[in-house]
Amino acid sequence: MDMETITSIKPLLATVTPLLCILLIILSRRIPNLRELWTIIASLVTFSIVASMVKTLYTGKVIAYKLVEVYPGIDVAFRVDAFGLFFALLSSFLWIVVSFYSIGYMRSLNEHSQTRYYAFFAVAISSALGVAFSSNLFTLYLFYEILTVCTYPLVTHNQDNEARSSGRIYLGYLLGTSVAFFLPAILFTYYFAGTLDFSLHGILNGKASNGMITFLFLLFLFGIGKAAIMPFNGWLPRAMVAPTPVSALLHAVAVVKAGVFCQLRVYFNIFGVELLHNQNLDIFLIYFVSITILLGSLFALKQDDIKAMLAYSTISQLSYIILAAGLYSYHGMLGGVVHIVMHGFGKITLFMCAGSILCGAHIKKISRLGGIGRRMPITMLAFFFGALSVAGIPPFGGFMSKWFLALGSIEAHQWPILVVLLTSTLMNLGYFMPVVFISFFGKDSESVKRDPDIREPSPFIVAPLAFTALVSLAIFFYPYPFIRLAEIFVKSMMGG
Amino acid sequence: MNLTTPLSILFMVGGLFFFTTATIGLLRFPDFFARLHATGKGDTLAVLLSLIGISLYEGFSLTSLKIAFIAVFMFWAQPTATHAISRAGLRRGIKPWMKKENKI
Amino acid sequence: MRILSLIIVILTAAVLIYGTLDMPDCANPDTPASQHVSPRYVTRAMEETATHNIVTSVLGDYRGYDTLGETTVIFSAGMACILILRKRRRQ
Amino acid sequence: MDGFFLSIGVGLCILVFLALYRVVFGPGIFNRVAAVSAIGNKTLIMLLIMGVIYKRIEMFIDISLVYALLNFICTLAISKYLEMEGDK
Amino acid sequence: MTDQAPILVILFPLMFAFVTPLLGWWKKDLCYPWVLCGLSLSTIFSIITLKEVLNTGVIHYHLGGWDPPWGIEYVIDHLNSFILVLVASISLLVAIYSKRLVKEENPEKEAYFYTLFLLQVTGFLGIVATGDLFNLYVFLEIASLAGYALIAIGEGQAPFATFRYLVMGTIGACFYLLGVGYLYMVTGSLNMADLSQILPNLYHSKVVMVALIFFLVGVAIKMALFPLHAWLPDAYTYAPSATSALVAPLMTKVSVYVMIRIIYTVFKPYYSIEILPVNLILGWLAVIAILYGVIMALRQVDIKRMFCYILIAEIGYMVGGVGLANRLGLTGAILHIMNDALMITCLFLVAGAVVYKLGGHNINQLRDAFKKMPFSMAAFAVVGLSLIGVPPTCGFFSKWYLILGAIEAENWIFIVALLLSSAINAILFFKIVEIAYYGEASHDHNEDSNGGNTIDEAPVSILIPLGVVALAIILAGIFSGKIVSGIIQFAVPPNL
Amino acid sequence: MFDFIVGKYNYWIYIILMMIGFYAMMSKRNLIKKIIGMNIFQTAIIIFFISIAAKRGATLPILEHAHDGGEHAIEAISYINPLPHVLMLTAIVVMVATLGVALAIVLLIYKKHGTLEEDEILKKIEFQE
Amino acid sequence: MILLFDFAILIFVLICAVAAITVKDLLSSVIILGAYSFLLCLLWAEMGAVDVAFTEASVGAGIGTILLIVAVSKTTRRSKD
Amino acid sequence: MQKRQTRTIPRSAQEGEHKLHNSIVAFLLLFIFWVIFSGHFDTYHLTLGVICSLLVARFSYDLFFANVRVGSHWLVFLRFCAYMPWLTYQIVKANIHVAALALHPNPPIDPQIIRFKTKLKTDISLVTFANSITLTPGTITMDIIEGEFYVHALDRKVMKDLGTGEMEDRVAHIFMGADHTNIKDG
Amino acid sequence: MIRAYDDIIVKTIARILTPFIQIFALYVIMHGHHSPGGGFQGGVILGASLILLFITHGLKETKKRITEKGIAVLSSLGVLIYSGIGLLCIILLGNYLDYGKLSKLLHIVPAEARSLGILGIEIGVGITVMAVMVSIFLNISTGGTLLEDEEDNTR
Repeated sequence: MDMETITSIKPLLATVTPLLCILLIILSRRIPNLRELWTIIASLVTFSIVASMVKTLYTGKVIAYKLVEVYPGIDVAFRVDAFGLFFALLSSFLWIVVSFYSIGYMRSLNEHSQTRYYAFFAVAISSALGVAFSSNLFTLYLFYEILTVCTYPLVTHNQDNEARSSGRIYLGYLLGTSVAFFLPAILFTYYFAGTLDFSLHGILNGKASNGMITFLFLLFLFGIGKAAIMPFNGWLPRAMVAPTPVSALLHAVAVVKAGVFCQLRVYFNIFGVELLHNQNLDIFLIYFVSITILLGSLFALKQDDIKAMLAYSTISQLSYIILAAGLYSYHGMLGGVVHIVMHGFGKITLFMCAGSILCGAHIKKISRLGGIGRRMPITMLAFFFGALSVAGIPPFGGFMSKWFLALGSIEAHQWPILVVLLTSTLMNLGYFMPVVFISFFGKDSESVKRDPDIREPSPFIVAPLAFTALVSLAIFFYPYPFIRLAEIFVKSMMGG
Repeated sequence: MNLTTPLSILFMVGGLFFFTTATIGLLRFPDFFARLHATGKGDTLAVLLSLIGISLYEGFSLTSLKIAFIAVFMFWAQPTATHAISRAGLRRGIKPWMKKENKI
Repeated sequence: MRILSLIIVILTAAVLIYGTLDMPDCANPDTPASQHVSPRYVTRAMEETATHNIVTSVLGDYRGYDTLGETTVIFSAGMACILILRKRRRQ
Repeated sequence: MDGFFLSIGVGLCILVFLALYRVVFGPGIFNRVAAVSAIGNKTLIMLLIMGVIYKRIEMFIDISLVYALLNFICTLAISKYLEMEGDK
Repeated sequence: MTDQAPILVILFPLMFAFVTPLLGWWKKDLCYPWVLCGLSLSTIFSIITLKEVLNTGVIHYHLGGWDPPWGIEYVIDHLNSFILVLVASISLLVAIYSKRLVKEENPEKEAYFYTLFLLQVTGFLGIVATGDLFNLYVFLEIASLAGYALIAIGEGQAPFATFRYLVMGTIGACFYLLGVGYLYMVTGSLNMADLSQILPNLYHSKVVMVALIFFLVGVAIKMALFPLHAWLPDAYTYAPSATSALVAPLMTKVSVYVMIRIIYTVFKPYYSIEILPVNLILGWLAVIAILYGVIMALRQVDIKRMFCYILIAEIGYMVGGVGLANRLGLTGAILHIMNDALMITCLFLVAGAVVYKLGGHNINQLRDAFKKMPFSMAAFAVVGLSLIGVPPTCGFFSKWYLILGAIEAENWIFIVALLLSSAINAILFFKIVEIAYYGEASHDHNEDSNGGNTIDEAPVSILIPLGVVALAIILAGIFSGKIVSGIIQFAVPPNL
Repeated sequence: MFDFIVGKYNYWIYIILMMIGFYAMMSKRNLIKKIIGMNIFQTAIIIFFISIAAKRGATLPILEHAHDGGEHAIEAISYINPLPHVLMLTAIVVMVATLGVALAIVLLIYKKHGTLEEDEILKKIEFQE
Repeated sequence: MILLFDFAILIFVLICAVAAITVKDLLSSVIILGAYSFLLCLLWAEMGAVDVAFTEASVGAGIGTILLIVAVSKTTRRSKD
Repeated sequence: MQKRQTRTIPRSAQEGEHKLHNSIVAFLLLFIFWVIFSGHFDTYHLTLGVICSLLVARFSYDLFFANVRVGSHWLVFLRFCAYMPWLTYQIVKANIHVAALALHPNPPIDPQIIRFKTKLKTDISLVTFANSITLTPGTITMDIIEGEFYVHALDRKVMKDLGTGEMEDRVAHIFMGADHTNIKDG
Repeated sequence: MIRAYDDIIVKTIARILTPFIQIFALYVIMHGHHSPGGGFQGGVILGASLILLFITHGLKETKKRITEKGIAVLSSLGVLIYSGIGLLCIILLGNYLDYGKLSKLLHIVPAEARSLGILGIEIGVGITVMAVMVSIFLNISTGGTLLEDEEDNTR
């Protein structure tokens, strides 16, 4: 990319720190406290490394680091631009939160194989950072695959039949799509473009025929299965068998966000928005994605399981982000990119609340939540905040991104999208508000009545979720660091 | 044309003749033991005669001695082989063919 | 099975016969096989290896390495037989 | 003179052919063994005749000696086997 | 000494093999270190040879001091020396690994086992090093004979399987010999380089065509290409573990090497590709082999047999790469020779460790293997990922080149086959991983975790090679760029 | 046409012989029969090679006039091509080595399954499983 | 190379080969194989390949046949085809 | 099954002086054989011959003369040579007999099996006798069990010829002088 | 198959023939330079002579002459001679199996050295082939036990 480049080892350090932490975790597997301390320390260190790069990025430079050449012309290389750092900041920050939460959650449920859990968690974060920092499609694919594989033990943590079949579906979808579509797409790209490096305006422009571009576009769209676009969304609800922190971080933040991040990367830096626009693929993309938005919300309405509902909500929300690539306008892109963060905070709050309910009340079904808000006020309040944020109600972070998206769709003259956004928001409220309502104002359900011990679980659980709920509120008022990064990125693309 | 050549022709033809009779015997004789008579004896002499014929044709030299050694070898080995087979036949209980009147 | 193997056999034979069509006649002294490498063996074996039997000189010297391989084959056959069959009696 | 040896050789060939009848159809193993050793004797002479025709007989003597030798050993082996067969 | 390096590579295992039975009579315990000594010397010299080749170019070594068309010549070029190193080092690893297994499976015949082991390695090395068609046949027979014996002492129906292998192998070797005869008939030479000079004048001849056909059929039998593979699964399944770990990876690879030599060195690609549609036939056979292999592998319940079918599929990859007849495809094929040798070695090493510890190679015996043998199963996971084609492992890179080559050759069906097989491999491996990870499906997981929780790992002599190979799989992936640009690109014939 | 057939007669014969061996190897069910087929197959190839080497009017590849020290120029045309002979010596050795190993394996099979018929062995294997 | 011999011996060889694989008794088959080897030896001597003939005489006819006989004696003579 | 009589190759028969003596004779025999076959009389080949003969003589001199001492063998050899013409005559006779039988339109064969005891003792004389029987008209030695000959005869006439015992006498005469100590094998 | 033949004729003939066969085999090995033959053929004949002894005199008796260990040592020895000669050429700064270099050692012309080298390898081949043939024969004929009465025990 045509920006000033600084060579720095920081991206590598950020990626490797979690991996080093694995070693420590395994070594100290007999002492749980030490083990968890290592996790927290690693998360803090990682975050600080990532955060330390923000300043450089504000000045409009990018950071690059080349690790090894795997193929003449293709390296495993890191390159931190605003978009990547944006995602990395989110992941590494939330890792801290979730680490605390995990401690509470795992201990209160007395889970088995915790060492393995923490170790793979760290690998997952590392590879998510790798995805964020990768400088070319190849590195991206590499970390993408590692992310897939290393989350498998997390998803199937319970090791029962349900986890097993879910694990199968999880891998089947993710590996299947990546091997069958993503990999050939990369290869075709390489074949036609001669390079895989991300470039601000895409590398495919003029390199391949129109039909080929469309074909490649479809391959990428379906190949990046982690984005859970509609025909390949089946894995996400099934992956909810995982322990809640896993669902929280990975399926609200790291994995699915990595998916949409990859999608956006590809559309922005491989195809280039102009190319998409010229080929009319952007129109196709937004309408295709709209289907997912609406259907996802619709399915979410039907769910009785909290986590399943959240999962469908995620499916729907992810497609908002992809809209960014389709809405050929400044605000549209900005909205999509910012939505990564806004949705991240909101959704992680919701998941942690679900976990908290599970720990405190052992309830998974929405229909049994009657009156629980009176017993667990903090949790349910946080849930309320999170729900509002995700639905895009001011004064919560989610509003911001939706607002930008709406602006973008107006700018791009795509009125139907506005309708879609509005409908979806209504549906969001439609599935979130009943939960909040019955938990605070509904009659006590059978299970709540029966169990007098229902109360807020340990502070390790409650504190993080309260924190993120507050963050999602605060971010509406102080979105500066994120918006700034997103603006840098979008401007560099639009302006260039 | 010296004397040895007709002599060697004679021997060769003799060898061939005995080979022929041995083969005919092999084909015509009624049972295994009788056939052994044909091959065991006929072939020995035929080989000897042929060897003599060839060595006569080649003239006397070390080669003749070598051929003579083959002859000596055949002279010992052929009856032994015949004996070995016939003995195996006997021990395996092959009944020698007898004339009809003797069978009773 | 028999039919299948018969078909394979006939196919192979057909290929072989097809190849035979372009072969030089049998016992032709002017085939390329006798023109390229072998004349040197015949003409120079005596002066180079002092051996009358050209086959031996080629076997032992010009292509001596093949013969080492051949001996190794035999050796490995012997070892193979021992490995496969040999068993010591239980005491 | 070559012609003469050739014709002797052809005669032997015919005899071999006749003996092959016993080899192929000969009832039972014993007839076959006898016939094979008979063929061996004939080919022994044929080898020498070839030596004569090639005018290099000293090269062929070794072969025919080996030939006779191994024919003998083979026959012994077979007869030993036949003898032992029932004892198993 | 360096100018004698090419012969010393072969000579060390050969002469050490001759002494081994004597050692067996004298002091049995010396056999193992003796064999290791021989193989490590061979490995060292192969590396020296490789360095020499990289520094000074192709080495011609005239055995017996005779000039090429008259004497036998060793031609060590980049391709050769690379595979020499591969063969020597893998056999060294397998030799290390075989210590305990041989003690267990054939305690009385150690010396003979190691003799044949060395002879087989000699055979492989000789095949690879030689530049003479007939010399190749001789060493092929050494390798085959030793292989028959080593396989025949296996369990169960090993002798019968070996007999079939022997019959098939003899047909293959005879066909090869016939091909040599046909070429000799029309050219009068046996030297590969010499032949490639003479043959272009004879390309109209039917004899040359038939010779090529017989070469290919013979080699295809030896490498178990699809319609001629029938001998392979039985033979390698029932072979002793140490044997199958040596023979399975190397025999097929060496045959593929021979095939490359014949198609691209002895015959010019001009003939074998343009006049005869060899590449077309090979391409189709490869596709069928890949699909057949993976589908059959899916049906197996015996892991060794499953690996055998995987091997058949992998052969399809390489043959397909050879059949693509362009630089990229051939690069992929050669790279895959290395990668696949590593992967298959690792697979069979794992199988051996499992047989050693868990007493069988049925898939159900793997239950809870992750707990009992964490290191072995970790290695297995690595090789599994490599077979699927997950990036940092080497399997990805050869697939990469193969697919690029296929795109260039516009052989879409091969791409589909490759991708499909990757997907099926994924299913296959996670099927095994599930079993090894969860234990039996019907059991409750708590019960399981209490049951076989003790680590019962294979001995160190097994683990070290296993670890080395697993590491090599990853390293070969990471450094595949270096390997390709440093070695393989010179190994591909320049006229492609 | 007649010349064509007669001129290459030993190639035809070798093909027939080879096919006999090949057929025996594949379709005979008795293992020893298969080995015999193998033997025939290999010898057919040897016939082929020796046929290549043959030269009309040439003598054995063993030099005559051993002791007259270069007075007779040695002409390649008058000696049969020795190279195929060398190759075939090796091939015969390989043949007998293979034969030995094959027989050893057959013995092992007989010990294990008690029969030499392929179909019976297969039946027994199936029965065991 | 004497055409007549050549042809005759080749025919004999063929007969022996066919007989060797069709005879039902294994031992007979082996013995016929021995005869086959003898004839091959003759054939090669006739083609001028004395060394090969020598080897065939010692290996094919001698050791090979003996090994086959021994193997048959350790297993069985029975054969279904 | 009848009792097997196993005869071994007794090294014990070869003691001291005889051992040396026998070895030398064996060596000479082998060397003569070598020279006949070799046909090269230069030092190199003769040296090879000596080495090879020595090796073989060392390895298997006792195979030549297992049961008899060599002392009187020169005489035996001469007598054996004298026996040869008679035997040759017998062989020719035998062959003509067989030829006549083979060419006869209806072969007058009337096979018989004869058993008789023999007075011969040593191995070599038994073998000579048995082979002579095999080579002579119409008879084949089928078996020797405990010194008793089983002979297959083609017709009654040859049976009578054999019955005269002429051949046995001649064979006995050849080996008369030889040491008849039949050492029991240990 | 490997028990002693209880036939005096066969035994005696075999006994007397054996030394001749052996010297003949050695002759074949040594005279590969002048006439057909060579290490392999000679080795086979040498092996055949031992096999003849085994067939006629039985295993026990012949084992006194050549033991299993002897066979094993010989089979290795032969190939070691062969490859040792080759290695010697490397030590004398030639290529592998370049017998011409032996001339320095023996002070003769290279052609003669090559001739001698061929003789050396023929001897090696002969020894190996002999030992291996006998060992294959013994293993097959006794079913691997190398005992005479194996059959009586198992059946």
